[in-house]
Amino acid sequence: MNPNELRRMDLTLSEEHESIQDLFANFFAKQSPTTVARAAEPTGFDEGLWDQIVDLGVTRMAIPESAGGDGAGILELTLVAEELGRAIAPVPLIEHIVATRLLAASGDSELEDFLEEAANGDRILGLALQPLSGRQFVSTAAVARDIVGFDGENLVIVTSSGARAHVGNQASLPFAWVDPGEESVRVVRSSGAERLYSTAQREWKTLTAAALAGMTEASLAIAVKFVKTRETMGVIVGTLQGISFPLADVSIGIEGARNLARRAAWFLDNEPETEAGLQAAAIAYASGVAMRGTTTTAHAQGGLGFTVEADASLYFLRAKGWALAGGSPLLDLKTVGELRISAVTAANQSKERRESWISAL
Amino acid sequence: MNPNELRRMDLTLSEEHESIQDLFANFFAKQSPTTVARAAEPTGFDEGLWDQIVDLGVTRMAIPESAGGDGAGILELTLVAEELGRAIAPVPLIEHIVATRLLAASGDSELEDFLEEAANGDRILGLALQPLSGRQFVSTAAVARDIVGFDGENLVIVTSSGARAHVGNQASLPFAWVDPGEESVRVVRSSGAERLYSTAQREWKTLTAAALAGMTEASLAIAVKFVKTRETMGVIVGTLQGISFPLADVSIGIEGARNLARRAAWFLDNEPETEAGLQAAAIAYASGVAMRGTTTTAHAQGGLGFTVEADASLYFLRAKGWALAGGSPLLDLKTVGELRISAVTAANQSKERRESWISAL
Amino acid sequence: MDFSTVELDAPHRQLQEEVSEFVREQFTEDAYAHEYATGDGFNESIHLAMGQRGWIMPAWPTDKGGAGLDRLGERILELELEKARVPWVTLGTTRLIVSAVERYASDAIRDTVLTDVASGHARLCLGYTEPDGGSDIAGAKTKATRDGDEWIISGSKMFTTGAHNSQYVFLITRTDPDLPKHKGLTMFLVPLDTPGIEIQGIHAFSGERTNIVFYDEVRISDDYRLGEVNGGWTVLRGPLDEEHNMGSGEPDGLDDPSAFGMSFLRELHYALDDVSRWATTERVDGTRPVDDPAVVQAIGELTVQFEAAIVTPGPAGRVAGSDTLVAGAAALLDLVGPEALIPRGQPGAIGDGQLDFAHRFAQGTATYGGTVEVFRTIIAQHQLGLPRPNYPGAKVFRTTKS
Amino acid sequence: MDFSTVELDAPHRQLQEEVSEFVREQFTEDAYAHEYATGDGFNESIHLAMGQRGWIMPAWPTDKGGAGLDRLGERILELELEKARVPWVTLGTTRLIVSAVERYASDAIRDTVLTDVASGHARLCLGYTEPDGGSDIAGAKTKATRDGDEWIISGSKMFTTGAHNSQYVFLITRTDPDLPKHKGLTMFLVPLDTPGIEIQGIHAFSGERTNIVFYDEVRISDDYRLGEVNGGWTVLRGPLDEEHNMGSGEPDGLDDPSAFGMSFLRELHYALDDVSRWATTERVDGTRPVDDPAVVQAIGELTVQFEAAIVTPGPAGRVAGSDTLVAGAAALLDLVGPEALIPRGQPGAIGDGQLDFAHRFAQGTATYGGTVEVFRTIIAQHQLGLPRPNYPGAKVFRTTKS
Repeated sequence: MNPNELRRMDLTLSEEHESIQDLFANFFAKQSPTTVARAAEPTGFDEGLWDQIVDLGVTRMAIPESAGGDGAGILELTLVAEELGRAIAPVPLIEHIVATRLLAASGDSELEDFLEEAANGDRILGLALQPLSGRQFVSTAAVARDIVGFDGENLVIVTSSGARAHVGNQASLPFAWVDPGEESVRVVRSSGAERLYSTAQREWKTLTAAALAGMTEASLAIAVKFVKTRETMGVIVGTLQGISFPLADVSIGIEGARNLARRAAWFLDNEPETEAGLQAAAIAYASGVAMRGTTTTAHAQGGLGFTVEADASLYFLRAKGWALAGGSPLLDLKTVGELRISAVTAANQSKERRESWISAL
Repeated sequence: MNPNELRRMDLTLSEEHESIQDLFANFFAKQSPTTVARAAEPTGFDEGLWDQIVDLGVTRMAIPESAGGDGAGILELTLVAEELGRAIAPVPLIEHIVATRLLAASGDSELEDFLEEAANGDRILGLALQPLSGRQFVSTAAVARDIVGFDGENLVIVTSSGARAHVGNQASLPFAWVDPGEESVRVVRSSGAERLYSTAQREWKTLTAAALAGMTEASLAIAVKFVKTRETMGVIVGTLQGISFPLADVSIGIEGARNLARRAAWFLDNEPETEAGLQAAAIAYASGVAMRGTTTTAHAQGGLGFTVEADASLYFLRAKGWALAGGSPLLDLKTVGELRISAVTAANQSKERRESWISAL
Repeated sequence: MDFSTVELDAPHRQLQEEVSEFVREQFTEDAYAHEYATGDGFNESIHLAMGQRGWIMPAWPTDKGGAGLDRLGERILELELEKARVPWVTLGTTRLIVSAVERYASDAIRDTVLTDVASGHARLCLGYTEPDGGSDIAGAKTKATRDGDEWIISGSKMFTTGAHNSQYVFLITRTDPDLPKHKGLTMFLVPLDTPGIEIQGIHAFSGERTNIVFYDEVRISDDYRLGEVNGGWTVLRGPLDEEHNMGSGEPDGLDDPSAFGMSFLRELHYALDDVSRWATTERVDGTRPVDDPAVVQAIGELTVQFEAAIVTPGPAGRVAGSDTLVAGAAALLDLVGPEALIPRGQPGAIGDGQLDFAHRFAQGTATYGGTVEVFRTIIAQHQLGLPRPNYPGAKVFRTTKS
Repeated sequence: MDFSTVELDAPHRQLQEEVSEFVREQFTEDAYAHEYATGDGFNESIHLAMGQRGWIMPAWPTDKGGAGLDRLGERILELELEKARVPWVTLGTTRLIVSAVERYASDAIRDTVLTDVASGHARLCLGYTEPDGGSDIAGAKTKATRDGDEWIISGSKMFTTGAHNSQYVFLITRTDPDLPKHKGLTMFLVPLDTPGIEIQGIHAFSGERTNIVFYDEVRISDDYRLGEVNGGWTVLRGPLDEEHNMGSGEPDGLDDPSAFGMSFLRELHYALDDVSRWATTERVDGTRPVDDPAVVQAIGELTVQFEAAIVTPGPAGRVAGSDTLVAGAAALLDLVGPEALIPRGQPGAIGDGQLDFAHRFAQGTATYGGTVEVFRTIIAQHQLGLPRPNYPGAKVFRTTKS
């Protein structure tokens, strides 16, 4: 963002946003306490929770009205994703939503029934988060039989004949290997497949960034509660700057991560061609915050935070996996860097700068 | 380093080392208090100090015995460099020493008189720290008329007809632009020029890393002294973990930086082909420590540390410049990375690993 | 949630043009050279010209010396000035104190001061920190003693930025050393031309100038007292909270999420612009930095940090702004190498020396308006609800060291 | 200063071969699988086999159950075991306590315990931390009450790693709650088969197992007391200082600069090996990660951190070891992407799951043997000479919360 541009920077939520937030905060708090995430290990899927989410209408909420959905924007969905992250809810909701939107956007009329099953939640869709040029390690593929992806030319749906073997992973995500060479591949008819897929990737990054912000905040809350009462040397641990400052830093990071994800969402909804690197920036930043945040908050509990019994461990173990599911965040940094450099070289800002180079003293 | 190799890891100094250390610690403490560094701004050269250093024999100490010197090793010189760094002494000693050794190693018999003048300290030599493929910004060139470098094929001495214009810089180093296309260039006769130049670069990195460690330690001492007595809210500032922990981290970094530089020096002296990335590692690490260290210690004094009057500012301003004089430390990281990767692929360690992959629980 | 471009109606477009024209005319090369040389954060001629247009207190009605601007108008004015980097420090301290003057000044001085502020003839500066006091403002030892209708003030204050260009200092003094620490304080608006005041310049390595101000038996009328005797903490809290919270009240998206943070991050923005240009420039050997994916990645990483920091609000944004600039400027110097050390005006400077400047400037941002440690404490206690440490001197005032 | 390869004479070469052969024979696939499954840090059969060879206390003379090894011999033994990652945790705690037993145990038990330690039949574990006690070891509340020639112990201890494979626990107890905190403590070497002791496993997410141990009116003879009554802090200081300083006394370069640090960093070394191999492996699209300079630079950066951390001595090295591993493992996962999440034995695991393991294991290193905060405090106070904070509970023992 150019800080000299006259744009609004309004980070407040509307009443409608707040009611979405409340609804899902309550829903996940009630239906997906950490015991649910624990019980869903190691596959990372709770079918009962999935059904409830479907009943709530979330899988339909995100589909454009033209395709029979409620036409919610990505910004509304970030609010859902934050709460899902806070509850580390074991459902592949983000991928399912993004994959459904992607297929809906393709306009392939032969997919109508398929899409209806996805909107119903009867058919869980997964998402290949990198172009499918061969075997790929896909975060949803042990639960979703149908993996939506991009083969370099077309959108495709890769479907396994049976359930794919779950590959254990520290994040307890439903990872499995997907191999288009050995599974059934359906080509989706659409124009601009590459652009559509790129939008889907950006939607996934944005929503996952929001989920990571929510996850980190829940993790921080555990630590704060702990250090408020725990004593050492006759003082409350939370009064020691060696503890309180790192927790403050986590809090600072969460605020930035959450707002950056929301900002990235707003641009997707309103000006998708503007600031096109924001979604990559959002997940790269949220990824770092989640790692530092869950590490710091687990450590704030000393040895306890390192035990399987402690809920802090659930957050720590998921932070890396959720962030990496789409690939190395270093690729996102490169995307952001390329866009930053080309923005400068494209706009000849030399005139503005000549006038404005004045010390900020 | 492979931690499973049976090598000694003896970090203690011999008595001879300790007397070198004492000698130079005393010398610089007496002859180069911070007032000398201040007075030498902005050029960064104090001729009187230079003459005293020459009288002490340092410019001859580092020359091989075969070339009429005392044949000190790089390890001994790191001890000198640490003390020079501690005093932020305004003399281009490291570059002069390395350049002299480089010319001595060339074996060019026509340089005999030239080398004697360098050993005498009458002729100050500078060093082009990157291959001279064109104009270069050289940290010593405003003081040293003769810049020793490597033009891609041969060692060269680039000499300006008059004094070069000093280019102001935050580090108050005697930087100037050197242009072999516009200055007189003498080709040094030697075989293996590229290897000799590479050794010179590694020597410079090692000694500069040591100087940065010394500089950071002096900076830390200022902060420690300050926070030991300063009060806030009725407590000594240095008892607050928000202050004491960052200072402890600086101290940790200094210990590593110093020992890594010494270790890099030992390998240059004894097994120059082994662990060939250590010198690049040493300066890259010391560079980071010096930056974080001088930043942290300046900030430990609050607003005072940000003022020109505070000695902390002298250290902060020099830290970046000393580290960058040889080029971006990111290039050093790449060098280290390449060597690390090729070490693994060269040695087929698969057998060892098959036997040894056992949880460290 | 709204990040859209603000569409301007005709009057606002006209204002924008007017301010832009004003900056071009007023902020001359000479004015720039003066600012670079002095580090004053102030230019009297520009300040007075702004006063003539009502732009010192732009939201005030014209009959009070303002320009009657609405919030959008204020934003336009602010952005045009900031964009050009018109010196703002003394303008900033002046505005910060105005509401305390409105609320607490005596009838004898209030109207004069406010009128002079609006016209630009009166500038105000902050007299908080003491030479050995650090962040503990409430530990002030500068003494004010009542003498009939007058007060006698003795002591000294550090970091009174802009004092040499100001007419008044918003001064915190100790009027009762026997009361608990926060209760024995009284605020004054002290005219800086009063005998017994000596201002000495202090220079930061960023080039900025601040001051130490000595008060030697300075005698002022009780008219200059702000608020109650021993009620100074209440008076000071307003400006202090404003400085510490730095949030806007209005949900119209016209304020920066963290004003302080954004003012720091603007320097990183410019530095990233310059490094991006550097990256696409050929070196002597014909290569370009941008051909190295590691360079692109590094620029991307700093851009990510920047984008997150600018949407980090309030106190968090103040810390994020400083941390991001400090780390970012150092990283950019590492990326570019030795040419990044060259300051403005020297041969070979990159981006007119912006990298060199940003790196030096960055260090002060960790202290301005309260250190990052003060703000981390605020976040820990007020946002996370962690308990307050029980420091012996938090409540009690002691003049002797233990 | 000496970093040279150690040249071995014939007896040492023979020892090296002997240990290497021992490891190959003893540390079977089954033994490995057992360790991976349990996280015990102990293998009884290997431990007893080591005892038979005198390798539990290798420097002890053979008539005391040792192997009479010199320092080089000890180093050879240690390196061969570490290289193969033979479980070492319970061996480590046992050795740590031995000198306190030698010095402070009663005649009645000393020789038996030491003989059994050397043969491998007695293993010792540390009973320091309490469930709500954290790093404040001297704040122990587990109570020992004298009853004639016996003591009755009640309380509980957290993180008594290896208790389920040990015969004795080196237990810190409170014997006088009215004395100042450090003065009311007494140490015991409590046989773990005494009635009233209950050991419950606690599992770390690295896969490691530790224990909580409950003491319910555990009755032991006074023979098991170590040192004076209420003189426990002196007894404990030896092992604790050894754990905290972690330096060697001898200047022969045969000790790691920081033993703890090196044991952490070995995991980073293996992870860097694996990532280096990964970097030179072709992907499905035919590219190799190493073709991207940013990947090379990232590996270089972590190597630099590793090389510095392994030469950082003592307490500093313990902090550097943990910090470097924690940050390094996370960075390696980011570099590699999702495949790095796959653990040992699962299809597609990189380096047999070393990346996944290093990342999980790393988190515990910030706590082992005292948190990094404890060690930063030691560095601040003992190396930098900063004053000790005046915490209310530093000297006084209080059983009630304020």
